[in-house]
Amino acid sequence: MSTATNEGHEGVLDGVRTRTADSALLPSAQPVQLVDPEGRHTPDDRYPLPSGEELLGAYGRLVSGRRINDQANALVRQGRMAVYPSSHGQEACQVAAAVVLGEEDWLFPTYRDTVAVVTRGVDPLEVFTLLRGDWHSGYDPYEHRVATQATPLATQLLHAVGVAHAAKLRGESTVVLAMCGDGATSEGDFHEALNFAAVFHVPVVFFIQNNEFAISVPLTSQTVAPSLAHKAIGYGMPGERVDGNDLAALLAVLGSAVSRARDGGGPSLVEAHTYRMQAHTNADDATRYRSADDVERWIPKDPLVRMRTYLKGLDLLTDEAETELAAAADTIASVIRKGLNTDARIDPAELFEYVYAEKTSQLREQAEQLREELARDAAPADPGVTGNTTKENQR
Amino acid sequence: MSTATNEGHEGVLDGVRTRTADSALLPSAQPVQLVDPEGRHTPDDRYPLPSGEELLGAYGRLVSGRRINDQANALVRQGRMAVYPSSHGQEACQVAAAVVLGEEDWLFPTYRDTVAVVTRGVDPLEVFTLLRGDWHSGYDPYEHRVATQATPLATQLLHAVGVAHAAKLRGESTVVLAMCGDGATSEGDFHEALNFAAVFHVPVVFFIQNNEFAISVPLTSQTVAPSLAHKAIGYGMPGERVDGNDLAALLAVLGSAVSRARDGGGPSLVEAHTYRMQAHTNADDATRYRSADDVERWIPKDPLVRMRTYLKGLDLLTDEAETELAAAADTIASVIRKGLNTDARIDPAELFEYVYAEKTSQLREQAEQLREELARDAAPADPGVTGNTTKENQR
Amino acid sequence: MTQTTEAPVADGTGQPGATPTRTAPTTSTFAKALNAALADAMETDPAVLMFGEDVGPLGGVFRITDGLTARFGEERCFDTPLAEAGIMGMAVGMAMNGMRPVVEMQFDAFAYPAFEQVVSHVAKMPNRTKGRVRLPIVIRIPYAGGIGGVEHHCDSSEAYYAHTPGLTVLAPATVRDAYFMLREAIASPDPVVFLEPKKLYWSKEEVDLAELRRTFDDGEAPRRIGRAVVARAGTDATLISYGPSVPTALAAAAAAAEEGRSIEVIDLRSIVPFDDGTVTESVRRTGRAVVVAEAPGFASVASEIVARVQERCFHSLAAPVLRVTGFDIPFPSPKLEHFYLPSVDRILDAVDALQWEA
Amino acid sequence: MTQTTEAPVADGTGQPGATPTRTAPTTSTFAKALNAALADAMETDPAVLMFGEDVGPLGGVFRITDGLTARFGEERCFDTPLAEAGIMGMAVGMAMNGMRPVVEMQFDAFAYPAFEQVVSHVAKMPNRTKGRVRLPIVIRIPYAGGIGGVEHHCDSSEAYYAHTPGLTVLAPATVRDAYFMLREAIASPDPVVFLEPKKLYWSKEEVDLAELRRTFDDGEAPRRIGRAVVARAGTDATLISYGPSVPTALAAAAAAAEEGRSIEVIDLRSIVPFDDGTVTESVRRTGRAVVVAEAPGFASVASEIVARVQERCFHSLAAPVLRVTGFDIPFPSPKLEHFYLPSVDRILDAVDALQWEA
Ligand SMILES: Cc1ncc(C[n+]2csc(CCOP(=O)(O)OP(=O)(O)O)c2C)c(N)n1
Ligand SMILES: Cc1ncc(C[n+]2csc(CCOP(=O)(O)OP(=O)(O)O)c2C)c(N)n1
Ligand SMILES: [Mg+2]
Ligand SMILES: [Mg+2]
Repeated sequence: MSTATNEGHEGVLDGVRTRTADSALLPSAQPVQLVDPEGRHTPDDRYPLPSGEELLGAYGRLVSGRRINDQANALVRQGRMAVYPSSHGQEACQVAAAVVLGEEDWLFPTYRDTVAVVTRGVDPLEVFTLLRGDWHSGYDPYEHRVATQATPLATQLLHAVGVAHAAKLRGESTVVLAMCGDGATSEGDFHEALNFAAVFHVPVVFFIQNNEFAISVPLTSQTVAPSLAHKAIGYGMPGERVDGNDLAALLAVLGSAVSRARDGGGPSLVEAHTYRMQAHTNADDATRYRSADDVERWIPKDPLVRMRTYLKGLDLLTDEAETELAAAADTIASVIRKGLNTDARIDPAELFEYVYAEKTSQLREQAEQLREELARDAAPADPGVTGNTTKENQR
Repeated sequence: MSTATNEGHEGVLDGVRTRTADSALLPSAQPVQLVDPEGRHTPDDRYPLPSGEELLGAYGRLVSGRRINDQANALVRQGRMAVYPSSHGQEACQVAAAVVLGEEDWLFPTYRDTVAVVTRGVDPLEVFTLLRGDWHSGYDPYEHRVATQATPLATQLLHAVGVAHAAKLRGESTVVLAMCGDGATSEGDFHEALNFAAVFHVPVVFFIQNNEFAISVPLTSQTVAPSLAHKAIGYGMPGERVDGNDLAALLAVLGSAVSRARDGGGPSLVEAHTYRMQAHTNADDATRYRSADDVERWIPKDPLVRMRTYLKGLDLLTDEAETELAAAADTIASVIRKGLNTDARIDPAELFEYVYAEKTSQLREQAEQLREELARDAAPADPGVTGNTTKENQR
Repeated sequence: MTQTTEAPVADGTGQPGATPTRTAPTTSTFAKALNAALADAMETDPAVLMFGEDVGPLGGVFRITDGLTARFGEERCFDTPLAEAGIMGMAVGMAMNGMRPVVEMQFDAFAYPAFEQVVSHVAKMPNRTKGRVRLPIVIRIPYAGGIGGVEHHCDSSEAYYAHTPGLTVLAPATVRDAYFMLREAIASPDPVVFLEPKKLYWSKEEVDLAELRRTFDDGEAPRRIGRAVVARAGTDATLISYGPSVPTALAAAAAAAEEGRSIEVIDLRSIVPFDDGTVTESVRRTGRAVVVAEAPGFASVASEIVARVQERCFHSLAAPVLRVTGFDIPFPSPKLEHFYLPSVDRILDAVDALQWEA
Repeated sequence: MTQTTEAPVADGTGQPGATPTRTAPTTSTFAKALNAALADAMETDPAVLMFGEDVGPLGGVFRITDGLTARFGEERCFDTPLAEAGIMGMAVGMAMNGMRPVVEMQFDAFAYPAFEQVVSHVAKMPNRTKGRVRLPIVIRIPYAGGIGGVEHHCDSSEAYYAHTPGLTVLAPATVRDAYFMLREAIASPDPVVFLEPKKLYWSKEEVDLAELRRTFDDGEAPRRIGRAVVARAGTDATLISYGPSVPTALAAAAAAAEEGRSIEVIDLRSIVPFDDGTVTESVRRTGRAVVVAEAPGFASVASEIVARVQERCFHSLAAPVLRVTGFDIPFPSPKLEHFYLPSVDRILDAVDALQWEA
């Protein structure tokens, strides 16, 4: 098997490990930051600042991303959507995760990563198929190389490894970026995915959005490790930490991890320090487990404000550009709003269509049973009764 | 929740981690060794050499342990036992794991850790109940505080955490030592166990016997980490590496880990570098995946020879003492031999006895069915036919 | 044969001799009854612990553990890291060492990561050790559909557990049973998979929780593990059901009554052990049976019930035992679940198919 | 109705027109047939990969993958780290990205760590994505008892998979079926749980593996997924069985024949999809049926078969459909397993109980 030979690391069998090699895999003492909350460039030797153009482009996505979160929340309040796990406050992570990838690459998002999925190009209405309750997933994963938004935590990280492994075996240059939350790092699948990726030396960037909560459970109950990025060395891959509200740093760090993977450098782990500004979903009551003060402390670190200040300060972001970006965000929001105000037609016959490539005889019988029931319900028993009547009032 | 506050570690939320703290959790560059393969003391600042008395006592266990492995192999060859996963070459690990524990402590062994189990005091014949096929486990785990020998890999590590957690909640000073192999570290349960232990700051020593193989799979296909002990930092616990064929070093390192745990210092991970000298079990054919040369390279590192040379060199081990140890080992071997030469009575009615504390009505019916079948088989249909006759020749 | 036809009020309430000054029954939800059962068990026995994901300060995503951390401290009711095998495996160790852990799997499908621990240890350890190690663990699982939940939040997973020897598998359908059965589960020496029909969490009954507690603590509550109950008496056919499907079965029986058919409804409550007595007695009497359950029908608990009933009541049966179950498809998305779930209509269709003319 | 009563030699061998110079059939074991099926599939389709624990240089603990790494290279047949969820999850990703992974779970009980991946993804991903993502994965599981294996090495786990919509579940019982069914499984667009009865690995048949290959590659092998086969024709009662229990059922039928009873034996081969046609036709004809399977009976595949048969053949049945299954206990230790496993005697007892006087 083509297992990894990690440069700078001798085989463990010899029992000769040097601290130098260790430090190459350990994350930096401080999360990488390139633009501070006041919008000032804070240089870092290892990571050049992305170009103004890049930053401006990504900032535009940030504005739309925030707008998508706001619009989705509004639709939930209006009852047009059942539930929405918002990434409000984490949009820099969302945007960076999508824009560092090329077309041939794959993105593996979670339920919270709608903004990343849309930023990658997936039609937002197709994304909301899930959350409005129409079907489990609404977009074609192959169209933009975006996997379904994973619900069972950390399971998707292994799928990402498999996609990367298949691509590597075929000699393709595909890189896979796989996202998960801080809570998901506790699952066994997280461990197995990182280990498989390292042993098979496949091009996967594991991207943890550490937003300090797993529903109500704070990071301190999730781990007592120095950082989540410190887990990487246990798999023989480098770990890095980044300010998760700093779009510039995220683009630099994730971009470099993607390049490394593409160049045959193998997998790596990136932990972004960010914060879940809203409740887990609208169904959650965050006041039960954290104070308003906790949340407020993060307001000044907002990723949009910071990048805007920086870009404005350098005159990279003009007033007209801002107006344009706002208009673009408005357009997305209105497309979403309109799309969700019309009910999609859902055919119950589809329930049986995709379970197997070809329906089993059992499913043919069951589909037929449902078809008959619906036909009977549709045929009014007496002229006055139509539609979704119950059997009782039919007879 | 009483989550751990790891001394020398600030909360990760502040994003302030120092390299000093990291190095406290990382293992030493070389595995700890106190007596080298030539039987010479190789001092280590951090770990004082155990006393001559301690070493001598443990050496005696080593001699018996080797003998148990040999005897079990012989019994398998003779068909008295179905299968035996030998710890030949790993006896120093086995003995150390058992003797560093106090009576109030718990040991969690695997299928390979028979010698550790017996060293802890469990009747060898009760241990072999499993391998001779009589019942799944033959000893009372509460008698010597030794859990059943675990087969599903890494699952037992979580049980160990639970036992320690319960003890801690009751304010008891119990320490739990949980064993696993190098292969088992790849399982999700390994990850979850270490994390739970660290977060709940419970007194568990995780002890990996890295014998370089998981059946046929070498360590290099299992991980590309600098060492298995490097996984510890990802959970915020210290990791240590030790020469797994050096009884003195094992006693020192495991002893210190146990003390640390008992003193409220929380869990730690110890990796012992050793080698599986024989096939996985007698059913395995090791020539398919490793050469005789590979194995031979480890012969000079034999844990018995080394400790014997050391003790002899210091006149701690006299010829009489050696004779006595050999006699003691003979006694154990003969007890085992004799015990396995008589078939234990196994009552099939027991199949239904322990599934629930009280048999369900379903199990009562099924037990009755079997009882009737056996009664009928036992009652000869015609005077000439007795015993285990089939229905066909009964009628 | 086990006959358990206790009247709904027979749990020590309304008995002669009860103190006349007792406060009138109040209303409780299913969720509140579970919460009270946990609190009462924790108060009664210091070995009872509650842990899982978000069960601490939040009180669980369904609030079943609401207030327990505040009341009993964070050592008795606490959040764990997010890992279900971890939760289950730690529970095994705790139970080995004198505790009676109650764990919550946040949703049915999120119990699957713990499957190896459940099947290979929770279910087998007592047998493995010839009863020396007992594992008094309760695995609480908010389960099944009918709440418009998205994928992975609505699985009916009882068959996986019911097929695994060593587990007790319970599914209450009433507020009163929710209380008594959870208490009984926690008191059981065996591991119990306790299935809480999510859609019933907000259902209400007139019950006085304090009175239920007294009844249980005084040992006056009839045993429910292994005991089905006739939830509605009838003579023409028997509906056999449990958990989330019981209210649907009762509604179907009520609808059938309007058409002049007298349908008996059995609420199994206990899937394992199974109460053959109550079921067999009823079907032998009515001669017709339909099993109603939400899980996909193939190789399910419903299949087992059909198999047992026809084995034991063959000569009393006027028609085959039919099933109304979920289809053999993954649980549908919220807007489609009503096509999937057993409905009153579908049950009445099945009853109609019981060859009444034959 | 699907009728599949092909004679045992009907797979293109011994047909008129076959080249007379063909070499005579040779003997092959079940294990060797599986090995050949893997090799032939890998040769035919470069997307077919084989991975798992010890399947590389060792060739698997049962040697089913013997020689594959040497022949196809370590990129096509390889060892993974020791983690079953990892193996399964990686297989999902590989299948998403154009591969046809075949994975080996070393023993039945060691597939449980992968349960979440199997139930929540392998089984559901195609439905989740409306068929856009198909997962042509084969999960090979050496399974069931009869080999004197210790705990965790003998579970009959088919019910867990058969109850999970989206999975195809197969269990061959003959050398010929082992070959054809594994080829068919690998070629299937759907995920297949492929159960290999361990105790049959060393069973032998006269077959020419090269000929089987030609037959399969030429598309001449009749489809086996969803098709049961009448393994022995009879008129008085039907034994319905699959996998490891088929030889036992056949032995029982042979013994019964000596007593003058003509017993039909159905080898299901495919548990999901289920061949209602073949089973129903037989039982309607014989009027009596016994289901034989090794797994604990409660909520099992055997329960399902009983339920289906009585639903579909009610008026043809002279007696209830009976089951001979494992007891509802954990699989016993080696010296006790023969008390647990369905035996010829136990099957004959069940046949005797089919109310022949009534
Ligand atoms: C295996 C599994 N267990 C439990 C859940 C229920 N659950 C959904 S989200 C969540 C918290 C996840 O936290 P984190 O990984 O930090 O991601 P975040 O929601 O903060 O983005 C939980 C427990 C799940 N989806 N999957
Ligand atoms: C969950 C699980 N998967 C697979 C196996 C089969 N198996 C038994 S031992 C073994 C190798 C274990 O290697 P390691 O952990 O290094 O321990 P060692 O045998 O070397 O002591 C395997 C794969 C198992 N017992 N449990
Ligand atoms: Mg989080
Ligand atoms: Mg090993």
